[in-house]
Order: sequence, then structure tokens, then C-alpha cells
Amino acid sequence: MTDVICPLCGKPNPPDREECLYCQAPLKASGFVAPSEPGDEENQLLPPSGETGEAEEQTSQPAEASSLEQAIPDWLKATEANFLGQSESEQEKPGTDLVSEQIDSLLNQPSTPDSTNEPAIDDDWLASLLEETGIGESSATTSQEESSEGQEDTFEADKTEPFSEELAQEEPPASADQAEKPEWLTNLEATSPIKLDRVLPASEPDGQSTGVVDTGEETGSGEMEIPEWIAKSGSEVSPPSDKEAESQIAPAELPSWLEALRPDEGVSPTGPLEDLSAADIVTAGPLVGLRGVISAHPSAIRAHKPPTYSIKLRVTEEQRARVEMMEALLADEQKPKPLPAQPVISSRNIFRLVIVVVLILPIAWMIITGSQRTPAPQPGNIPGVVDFTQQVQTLPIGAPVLLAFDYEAGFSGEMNLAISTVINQLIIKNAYMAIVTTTPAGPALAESIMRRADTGLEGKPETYYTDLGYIPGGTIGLLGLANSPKTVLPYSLDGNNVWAVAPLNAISSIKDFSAVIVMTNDPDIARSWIEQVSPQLQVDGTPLLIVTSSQAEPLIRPYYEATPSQVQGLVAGFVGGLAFSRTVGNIQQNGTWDAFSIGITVSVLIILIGSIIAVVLKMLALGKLKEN
Amino acid sequence: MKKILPIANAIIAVISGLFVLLGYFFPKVFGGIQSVLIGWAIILAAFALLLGIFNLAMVHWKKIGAEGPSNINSIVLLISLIITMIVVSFSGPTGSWSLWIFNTFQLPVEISLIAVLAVILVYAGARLLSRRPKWYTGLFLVTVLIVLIGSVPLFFIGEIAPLNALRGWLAQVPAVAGARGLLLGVALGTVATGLRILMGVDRPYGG
Amino acid sequence: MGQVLSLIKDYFGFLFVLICLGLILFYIYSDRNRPKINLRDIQAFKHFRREVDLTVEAGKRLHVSLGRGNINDLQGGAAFIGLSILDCCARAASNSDRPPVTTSGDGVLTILSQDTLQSAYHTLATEQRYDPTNARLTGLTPMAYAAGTMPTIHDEHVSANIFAGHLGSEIALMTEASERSRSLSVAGTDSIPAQAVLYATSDEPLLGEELYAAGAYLGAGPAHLASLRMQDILRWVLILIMVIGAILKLLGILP
Amino acid sequence: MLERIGQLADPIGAIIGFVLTVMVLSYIIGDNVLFRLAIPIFIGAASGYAAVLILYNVLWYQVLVPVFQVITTGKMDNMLIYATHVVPAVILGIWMMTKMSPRLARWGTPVLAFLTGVGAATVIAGAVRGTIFPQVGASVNLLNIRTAPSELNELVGWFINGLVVLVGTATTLIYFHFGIKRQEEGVPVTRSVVLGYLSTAGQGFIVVTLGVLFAGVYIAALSALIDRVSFLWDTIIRFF
Repeated sequence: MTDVICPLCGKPNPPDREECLYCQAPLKASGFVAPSEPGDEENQLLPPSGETGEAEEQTSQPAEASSLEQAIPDWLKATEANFLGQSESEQEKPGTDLVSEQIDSLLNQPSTPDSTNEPAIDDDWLASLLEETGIGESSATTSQEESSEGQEDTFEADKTEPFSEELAQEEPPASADQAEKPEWLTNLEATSPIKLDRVLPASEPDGQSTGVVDTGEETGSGEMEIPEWIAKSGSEVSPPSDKEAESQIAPAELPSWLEALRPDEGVSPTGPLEDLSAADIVTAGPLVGLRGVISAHPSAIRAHKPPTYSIKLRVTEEQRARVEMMEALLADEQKPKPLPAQPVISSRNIFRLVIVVVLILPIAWMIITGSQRTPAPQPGNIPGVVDFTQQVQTLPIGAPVLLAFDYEAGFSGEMNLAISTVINQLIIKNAYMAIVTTTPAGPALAESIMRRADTGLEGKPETYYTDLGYIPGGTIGLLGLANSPKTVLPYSLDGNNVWAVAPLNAISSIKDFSAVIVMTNDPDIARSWIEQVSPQLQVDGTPLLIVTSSQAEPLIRPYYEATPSQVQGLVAGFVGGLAFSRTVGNIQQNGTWDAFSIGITVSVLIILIGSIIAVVLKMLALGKLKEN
Repeated sequence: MKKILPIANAIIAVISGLFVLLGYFFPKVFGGIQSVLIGWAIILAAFALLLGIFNLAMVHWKKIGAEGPSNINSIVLLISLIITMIVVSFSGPTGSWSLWIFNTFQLPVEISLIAVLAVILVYAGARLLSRRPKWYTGLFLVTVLIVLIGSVPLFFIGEIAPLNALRGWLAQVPAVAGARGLLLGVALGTVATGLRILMGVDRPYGG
Repeated sequence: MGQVLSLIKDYFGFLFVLICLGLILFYIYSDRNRPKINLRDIQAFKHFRREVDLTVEAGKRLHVSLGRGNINDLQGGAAFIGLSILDCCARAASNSDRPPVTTSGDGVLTILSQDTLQSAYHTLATEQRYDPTNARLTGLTPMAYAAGTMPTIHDEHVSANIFAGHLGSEIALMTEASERSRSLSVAGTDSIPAQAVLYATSDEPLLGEELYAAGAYLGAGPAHLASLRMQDILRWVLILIMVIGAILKLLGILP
Repeated sequence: MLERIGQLADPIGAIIGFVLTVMVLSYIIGDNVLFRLAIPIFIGAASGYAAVLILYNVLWYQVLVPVFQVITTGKMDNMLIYATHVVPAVILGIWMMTKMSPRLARWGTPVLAFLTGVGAATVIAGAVRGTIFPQVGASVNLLNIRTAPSELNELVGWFINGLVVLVGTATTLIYFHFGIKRQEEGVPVTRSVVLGYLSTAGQGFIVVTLGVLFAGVYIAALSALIDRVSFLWDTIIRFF
């Protein structure tokens, strides 16, 4: 700063003023040029007059700019130019530009006081703010406005950096300000508590006065709290800071003119006590010849009520708006961001769609045309089917058979062919079917199939089957059923006591049935039947026959293949059902078998192609990795 | 009371469990009490089902109050649940109207869901190697392909006898070995889990 | 003869259970200060722990699917493990904005899951967070259960699904829903066909008895670690019995 | 009137089934409103049916029918069994209903504790008697010389297959071995070399098993898909 200090009241005045703004004392006469105003020294980052938005200081911008340009070292000019360039071109990575380099170099200094790195962070903050807001021209214009007014403080702060650095490290002066600075003032600064303040890390005044910079710092550190001073930016600066400043230095050492400039005591003007050796001799008036006294200039004689010195923290509307914007941005950070909606057209969806088309179209075509191209499965090639058929064929006429409908409705598409064939065979054999189930859907499935099967048959359904219903308790229930069926299921679903009439009145335990046929898609249910019921059946050689889904076959087949066999017959899945139906002379005339065949063929191709693509992509990726 | 209740619960669980367990291994001595306790458990499971249905209804009743399309689904579910329960109660589980509801609403949807499963599985199979590019994934896929090709005569190609035989061997020998090992492992885990409950260490009933 | 065999089987069975119990008690006592073994890495549990933390961080929800196992049946074991995992989840996610949601396909299991949640919150003194509708029955048949669980996965801000219980091949519908809603799925079941499906469809399948080790891996207590050591001892015992028995049978020494 | 409705019920049912099938299959392409609408209908119907069936078989036949029997005939078959097997269960069941209210829920816990205890014992016994003993017995019997085939070729095949199953079962069990000897701090925990090889072999067996089962599940699902396509085509032919 090149403001002129009033020799009378010690207040800073713009260089173009003839007399003091506050006490009307002549300024030019004394030619007293302060290197920087104490307020600036007290906290280098306090937004100087340029940022306060006060009208008279707005007008002084050009002059300031010119004097500033002299004061700015080259690297800082580059920084400023860079920053403006950056904000105009909305560079995404401020960390890579010259500003950041400078900031890094500053931050890396071992004894860098806060005041020196804050502006750097401020730059980051601004840059990130511009990025975050993503304003194109608007951001550019904003940065231009900043360079012309509100933002000036940032650059000012930047400009103070080398200065403070030099002071801290007692390097030879490099700026114009330094050149202009008289020796006494250098000494004064050396003993000044305010400079000490500046060197103190994160001292309270810094924290309080460098509002925008602080905000920037907070952005940099990712903290979510907006500093208190922003909230009560209209109120006075809290006294503790000043007390703290005082407590650090003995008041006696503080020059009184400097004392006078302290914000909270600025209202009582005191005579300057500075060394007046450099002051001019009065050339006019009664005090002619005296050095450093107030010349009897008419304007100086006029008594004035000392003006109150505003100590309000001065934040422009724009700065306030910017901080609010930052606050909003930080608030957004706290909210969990919802996952972006999945695009409707993604590679996965396309792949899935392709699979659907490739899989379903041929199947549909086979069914529509009723194709009979593929040779039907031979019962001999499918283990279990021949034994199953023989066991059913060898059942005595009218024998009681226990049927367990233990499959889920969803698997009826796969198992219905086999099951309806079994039911038809049992009806032909005039067997009496006692139906039980351990799955809730069982009774409905059984009833539906029985009703479909008995169409065209004469006689009441109850003459050849009864539905005993659901066995609660899973495995325990099965154990109970094996020991005493009539205790577990005392009544049929119609509410009849079927155990009292023929043929079930002859049944005391499960082995009294001629055969037990379990229909299930669940290997666990099949295992329960095999492990809980099969031992009892083996005593009298009652066969346990299983109709199952292809998903359970691999786990049930070992029981069928075992020696001695625990399962005497096995029909598994659609293939087994088709083979079984063909053995008993029921040949299907629709295209489901061809559809099944082409479905499997297409599925194999899809899995193969998918896997090959995966391997190729992996190899390509590995190749690229090796290249890199 | 707040301290006594959890301990009492644990004691109840341990004692009832011990009697049932002993009933399995010494049926002559503890068989009677075991069957009584299991009989209670079966009837209690039915009461628990009532609570479950109540819970299902409450969850969707709450959703009806909520905004958005889910409340429509909840209304539909509740209507469907209530109508089905009323119809099946009056018509009986094997009555004509019960069967109509079963064959119209339950059967098609359930089979369709498994049909959807087919597409999901083939899609997963095709993506598996890119998802988990490991040697055992490759072995898994090779096995799947062999079993699929060995199960059905391929369209245009017909039956591939060697693969058919290989499929049979895979299902008979290595698959049985693996399944047996898995079943035994699961059984050991199950025993450990049950014992922790009978020791009162795990208390899923709370307390 | 058959009766004698069944008698021997019964006594052996009881002896086997006693050995298991003794081993667990022994390891609880011997490892009371510091466990003497490490556990091999199971990626699913690593990801599970991380996912629980992330879920709490993101203010999202954990979904624990307990399956449809009837606890009075063989599948009850998996259901009990599911409840142990639920307890861990409820404790870990107790400070989450959205408490975990549980789905099950059996009445008893639903009530047990409610109790587990309530007692977990009770011990953490956050019982006011307990909402019975967070432990739901979603369907009483396997497919109804799967279909009823899918909307929960899609609509309730679920970021991680843990399927732990008795689930059949219908589990693929749920893992697919989980993938479509871009949430992680850690899945384990006692059904072997379902494990085969999981192997292809799930991010982190738990195979075989890995599900039953959940308590030990999630730090549910020393008894879980002790029971895992018991399993390790007994697996070797079973292997020895099988090998020696097979050799004796091959030599015709055993009938 | 009812007959008329009865006649219409079948075609209406077929059309509703057709529409529901299309709605559910639409999930193949992606989650959508049609699928979301079909699902609650299904859940309601399936759960409602299952609930009534179970209540019908348990509460109706085991609990209420004997009571009606007493009311109508003045006597009851197996009064003692009813008094010991049913009455206490009904009392416990009513007690369990406290779970309906979150406030009273804790008072119903003893009933759940009882159910859990019984369940735990059942799963232990089931695992030991139902799985461990039969599976170990089957493995031991694999190489029973008394069941060996007489011809040399078959004998060799029988022996090799039996050996493979035995080794596969053992290595699969070894694969799941959880414990690893505690190393010094910082030393990565790894299995011993032998255990590593054995568990790798076990992993191979597991993967083959899962592959076979996956193929089985897929074939079942494909059959369902074919059934649905067939159903859709039949319905189209029937009405159009």
C-alpha cells in the first residue's frame, strides 16, 4: 500500500489527497509516506481499502493499480495473469498451473506463516469455486469483476506474500514499497507486534480478518463450517483478538501512533510521536522554522470532532454471495448423492435383449410349426425310466399307492408330462391313490392333474383317489407319516375319515402301500423321503419311485444307483418324462421336444460365444498392459 | 425382571431342546415327551404363520399410506390376499374356485418366473468368465456345456454319444463326490449351529 | 440285526453330538485369551464388512434375506445362521439413517427376525429405532417369497443384500434384482443347486459350509470360533473314518 | 347364473393367465410397471392359498374339529392325546400372539425360545442321523468288495470310480478347512503346501459338482420357458 499517513492523526489517506480525510491536516506538506498502513501490518490479509466497497476507495482504484503494478514482483504478475487466464478459460486443474506452483513453493517454506499461504489457498478456492459453479463466460466476467474490485483483495494478499516473506526472513527488499520505505520504519517493523502477529501461525486476527481467504482455506481443507465472522459480518470484531495481540507485546513498546491505529482505540487521536528527523521544516505561519509541527494552515486550525473510525468487518455483497454459494456447495456435499439412473440402453441391456431374442425366437418357431425333427429320447439311454415303468406296470390291480405331490407349481411345466403319464398309468391299473403333500401348493396341483386325468373316465373320483392334504412339520411330519399315517393325517381334505373305509383301512404304516411315488423338484425333500421313509419301505420291499426335476436329478441319482438301491425308479425332468411317456405309448405331437433341443443348442452357443469374447477381451487387455 | 426374563428364555430353549434331542437318540426313554414337544411345535408353527400373515398385511397396509406407485401394488396385494383367503376358506383348498384362483393367478406367474430364470442363468453363464476369469470358472463352464450337450440331442447335429457318456460319468462320479463333501460340510456346520443354541450362546429369540 | 444296528447308530449319534459339544467347550476355554489360529480369507466376508460400513456411511440400507427355512426342519440350521448374521448387521448398522430390513418366507422365522432386531436395538439402548415392519414376511411359497423380496431390493435404497438361509434356485431372481439395482449381494445357502446358481449369478457366493462360518468371521463371539475349530477337527475325523472304512471294506474285513 | 359364471371362468382364466404371463416375462427386458403389477397379485394369491391350507390342516383338523366333535357327539376320540398334544400348544399359540404388539412383544419370547430349542435339536439330530451317517456310510461302502463286479474291466472301472468319489469327498471337505496356524505378527497367513494342493483338488470337485447342478437348474428353467411359450401360442390359437 502507498497510502499517506496523516502526521497528525496517523490515519491512512489516499495518496491523491491534499489533506487528511479525518483531521483535515495537510498531508503533502509533511510528505509522510507510509510503507503500509498499520491495519495492513496488523493482518496483512485484512481486505484493504480496495475491497471494502466504500465509494471513495472505489474511485481510487486506477491510481492504486498503477502503484500496485510497480509494487508487484514479476512472479506475482505472472500469477495474476495466470489466475485471470485460468478463471476465464475454466481450467479444470488449478493444481497444475503457475499459481499452484507458486503456492506450493510458498507452502513448502519451513517457516511460512499462515498469512503467506492463505492467499494461495484462496486462489485454489476461487479456482475450485469456478470449477464447481461451472460458469463459462459468467465465470470469466466474474473473475474480471473480481480483478477490478472485490477480488482485488486476493491479489493484494498475494502481493503481500513476498513482502512478508522478506520481512520474516530479513531478506533485502525487492518491491517498490520496500525501496520507498525509510530506515526508521524498517526498524519499527522489526519491533512491531503486528509483524509478530503476522508471523504467528493462524493468529486470531488473521482468522478473523481474512474472511474470504479463510473460506477458501476451509474449502481447501474440506471443512463444512462457515466461519462465525461471516455470519455476524456486520458486527464488530470481537475484542479478545485485540487483547491477545496486546498480551503478546508490552504496551510500552507500541508506538503511540500505532496504538492509535488499533481498531478498537482508533477513536482517540493522539499526536504522532514518530521520529521527525525526516519531517519538513514549517515554512509558513507562526511556527515557521520548526520541524515536524503542525503548520498554521487555516484548514488545520479548524477544530473537528474526531470522526469515528469504522471497525466493522467489511465484506462486499459479492463476497457474501460467494460465501453463501460456497455454503450451499458444502451443504450439498453433506447430502448423499443419489445413484445416477441406470441408462435404459446399456451394453448389458443390449446383450440381454440379444440373448432373449436369440433364445426365444427359435423356441417359438418350433412350437408354432410343431416341428418333429429331433429324434425323441430313447428310454434305454435315460437311467431310471425303464425301472420306473416296470415298477408301475407290476403294481397289482386296485392296489393302494401313496402319491406325494411335493413339487412347486413353477416346475409343473417341466414335470407335468411325467406326472400326468404316471397318473394315467395308475388309473389304468385301477390303483387307489392316497395323495399327500409337504408343500403348500401340493393339493391344488394334485387336484388339477386328477381332474384333467379323469375326464372321460366313468365313476366318481373318490373311488380311485383321496387327498389327505398337507403334512405339517417337514421332515418330522414325514417321520410321523412313515410310522403312523392316520395319526398325522386323520382326515382327507373333504373332511372324511378315509382310514375307516377300504382300501385305506388296511393301512397301518406306510409300508402297507403297494408303492410310494414322490414327485418333487427339491433334492432336500427327496432326501427327507429317502432317509426317513425308505428304511421302513425296504422292510417289506415296497418300492420308492421318484419323479423329479432335472435340477434335483444329480443329487438323487446316487440313491438310485446305490447298492442296495434306495430308490427303485427315477424319472427326471422333461427328457425323462418324454422318454417315460413314449414307453407307455403316449407320443406327443407338438414341437416342444424340438423347441427343447434348439433351446439347449442356442444356450450352448450363447455361453460359448460369451466366454470366447471374455477371453479375447482379457487377452487384449493383458497385451495392452504389457505394452504399457 | 429385565434380567430374569432373558435367562428364563435361555433355560426354556436349552431344556426343550435337550428333551427333543434325547428323544431322537433314546426313543424308548424320551420318545414320548419328544413327540409331545414336536407336536406343540407344529401347531405353534401354524400360529406363527398367522402372525406372519398379519405382518405381511401390516407392511403393505403401511405402504398404502405412502406416496408413489408402491402403494398401488400394496393395495393390489392386500386385495389379492384377502380374496384368496376368503375364497379358499369357503370353497376348500381343492374346491373349484380355489383351483380357479390357483390355476389363473399362481400357476402362470410361478412358471413364468422360472422361465425368467432361464434367461437370467444363460446371461450369467455367458458373462461368468469375464466376471471371474479364473481357471475354476473355466472348469465350471466346460462342465456346464458338457452336461447340456450330453442331455439332449442337439438341433441339426443330433446326439453326441461320447459327450453323453461323459455327462453320465460327471454326474455319477465327480459330482457325487463334490455333493457328498458339500453335504457333509453343511451338516457339520448345522450341528455346530444347533449346539450353540442349545448351549445358550446364540439366542435368536432375543434376550 | 436291524434293531441292533439302529441302536448302535443311535448311541453313536449321541456320542458324536457329545464329542462336538466337548470340543466346542474345550476350544472356548483354551482360546479364551487369544485364539490360537487364524482363519483363511473368505472374500465374501471381507466385502461384507466393508459394505456394511459403506452402507452406514451412505445412509443406505442393508437387506438381510433369511430364506424360507422351517426351523423345525433340516433347513433350520441355515435359518439360524441367517439370524446370527442379522444380529451382526443390526449392531453394525445401528447408527445408520436407515435400519436394516429383513425378509423371510416362514412365519416363525419372521417373528425370530423381529426378536433378533428388537434385542439388538435393546442392548444398544436404541429400542426406539425398532420397527416390526422392518422384519417382513414377503411370501409363503418359494417363488412368492422371491417375488416379494425383489421390490424390497429395488425400492428401499438397499446398497447391500445378504442372502443367508434356506433358499432354492429362485435365489437367482433376487441376485438378479440386486445386480439390476446395482447393490452388492453376498449370498450363502444350504441348498446345493442354489449354490450352483449363486456361483454364476452372485458377486460373492458362499459355498458349502462357508455360510456357517459367518459368526466367526464377523466376530460374533468366541463360541463361533470354537465351533469352527470343532468343525475342522471333525472333518478330519470323518475323512479318516471314510478312508479306513473303505480300505477295510475293500479288504473284506468289514461286512 | 353360477353355471354361466362357471362356463365363463375357464376362458377368462386363460386370458388372465395369458396377460399375467406376458407381464412377468416382460421382466426379462427390465424391471417395469407390468411386472410390478403382476407380482403382488401372485404373492397375495400364493400366500393366501398356502396360509389357508396350513391353517386348514393344522388348526382346523387338529384343534377345532375335535372340539366340534365333543359339542356334537359329546365324546372325543383320544381325549388324552388332545389334552397333552393340542391344548398346551393352543395356549402357547395364544401366548405367542403378544408378538403382534411391539410393546408386549418381549412377553411372547419364551414361546419363541421353546420353538428355537426344539428346532435346534431337530436340526442337530437331522444332520447327524440324516446326513452325516448316511453319507459317510455310502462313502465307506463305495469300495465294498462284496458288491464289486466280477468282470475285470468293470472291476477296474468300479475301483477307479469308487476311489475318485472317495478322494473327491475327502478333498472337498479339506477345501473348507478354515483354521490356519497362527503366524508371527506381520507374516501372511497361508495354508501348508500339502493342504493347498488338496484343497485345490477339492475346489475342482466342487466346481464340477456345481457345474452339473447349474446345468440341471438351467434345463429345468428352459423347460418352464418352453412351457410358457407353448401356453401363449395355445391361448392365441384358442381365441384369435
